Amino acid sequence: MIQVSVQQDPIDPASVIEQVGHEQDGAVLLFVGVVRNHADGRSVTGMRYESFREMAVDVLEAIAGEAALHLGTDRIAVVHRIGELRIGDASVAIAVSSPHRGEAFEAARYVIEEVKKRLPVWKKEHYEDGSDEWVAGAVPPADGLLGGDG
Amino acid sequence: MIQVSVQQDPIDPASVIEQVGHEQDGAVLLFVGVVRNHADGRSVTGMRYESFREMAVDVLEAIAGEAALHLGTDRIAVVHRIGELRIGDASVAIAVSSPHRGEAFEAARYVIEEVKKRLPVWKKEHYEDGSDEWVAGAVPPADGLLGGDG
Amino acid sequence: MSLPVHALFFAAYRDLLGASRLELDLPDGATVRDLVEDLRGRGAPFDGLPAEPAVAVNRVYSPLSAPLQHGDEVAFIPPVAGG
Amino acid sequence: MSLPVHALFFAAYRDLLGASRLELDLPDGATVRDLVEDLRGRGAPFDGLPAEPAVAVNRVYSPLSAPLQHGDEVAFIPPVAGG
Repeated sequence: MIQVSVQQDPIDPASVIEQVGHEQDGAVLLFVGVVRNHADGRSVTGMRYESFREMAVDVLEAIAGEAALHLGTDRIAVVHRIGELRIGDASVAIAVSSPHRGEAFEAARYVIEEVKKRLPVWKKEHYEDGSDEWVAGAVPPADGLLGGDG
Repeated sequence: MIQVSVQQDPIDPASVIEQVGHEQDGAVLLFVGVVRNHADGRSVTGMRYESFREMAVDVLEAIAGEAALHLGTDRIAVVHRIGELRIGDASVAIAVSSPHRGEAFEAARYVIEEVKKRLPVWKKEHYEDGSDEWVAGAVPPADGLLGGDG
Repeated sequence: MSLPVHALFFAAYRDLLGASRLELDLPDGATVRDLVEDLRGRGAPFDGLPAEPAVAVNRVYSPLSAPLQHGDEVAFIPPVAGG
Repeated sequence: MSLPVHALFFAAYRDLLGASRLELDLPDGATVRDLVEDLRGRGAPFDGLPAEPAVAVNRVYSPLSAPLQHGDEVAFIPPVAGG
């Protein structure tokens, strides 16, 4: 029941929830990352997300699989958007369904933290003055796909 | 920007998110509690939620206010449903919007934990054999409205 | 008797008593605990209420030692199970 | 030269080199580190690549010490910024 996607299409949070929703579960958690209109004090007008798409899909599956293994819930959906995003657009959505709320919180948190550490995705911020810049990111660990100690 | 509701109407998670969504924020978190089809090994066919409604609204506002104060985000919406619920129905939805994901996770978690400790809401489980029973709950602290050390 | 108060009962307590609201008169200076003891002293089914229930006075959780005022609304709060 | 590999460049690295893909031939037994040094030894703009970049071999993050195989795909991964 792990579903991941790296897509150009806009993210519909409701449909990401639907991917994990099930009547046997008691808690559903949804995390949505949204493009902000400022960064480090500069006004941002938009953002371009790029990915190494085939690898990003593998890494998302690995991350979700780790969350499932460690935290006892296998109902996880992760969608990351790529392409040109506007302020307020969802860049990532993570949905987790679990019998217990603690697991749902931990699984969603694990997924977003690992995404930021090792998903091969980059973003270029567009600023009000017309310039743009690749966002300084995180150096992924060389054993990234196998995960750290989570 | 704190919005709370104790309502008979079904909960629409997307509209709860909309109550907090804003382009200045980078993280949106939604927690949904769902009626499960089993409890303590017994098959549950439905659930009746009751509240001391006027007080429940006050308590929800207090809880959300505490989360806002402690965690630095004031974009919080909480909806609790009352009445007859079916399996799979959402009983509670909590949405938090925050510039930082850590705060969003912590605020949503705080709200659901406090809801379970002190919101004047009760539920009666309906079982497959036609019987029903009030769910054993938590004794709220006598200073509940002011919160513990959260 | 010169201290009228309203007692509210919810969920399991309401089912126990068969009533969601009672009007009571208590002596001046009575506390929440005096109200609880007054009720429990009436025998069945009132003695089924706990000796130290959670209560909210005017919609705020309060200790049993809280003194009551004229017209206070005292809600008996069974263990809560929201969420 | 008997070890053909594909090098992929993304985001800032692609902008630096003006290329998203290069085909290279390395000596037998070459490691990822040898590939990095081969590139950096070509001068500008290749010497703008870090000496110890994160790399993925065949889509799996790998240490610089990893030996390369015929036809491997080596992706240079700039610091990531997803989410």
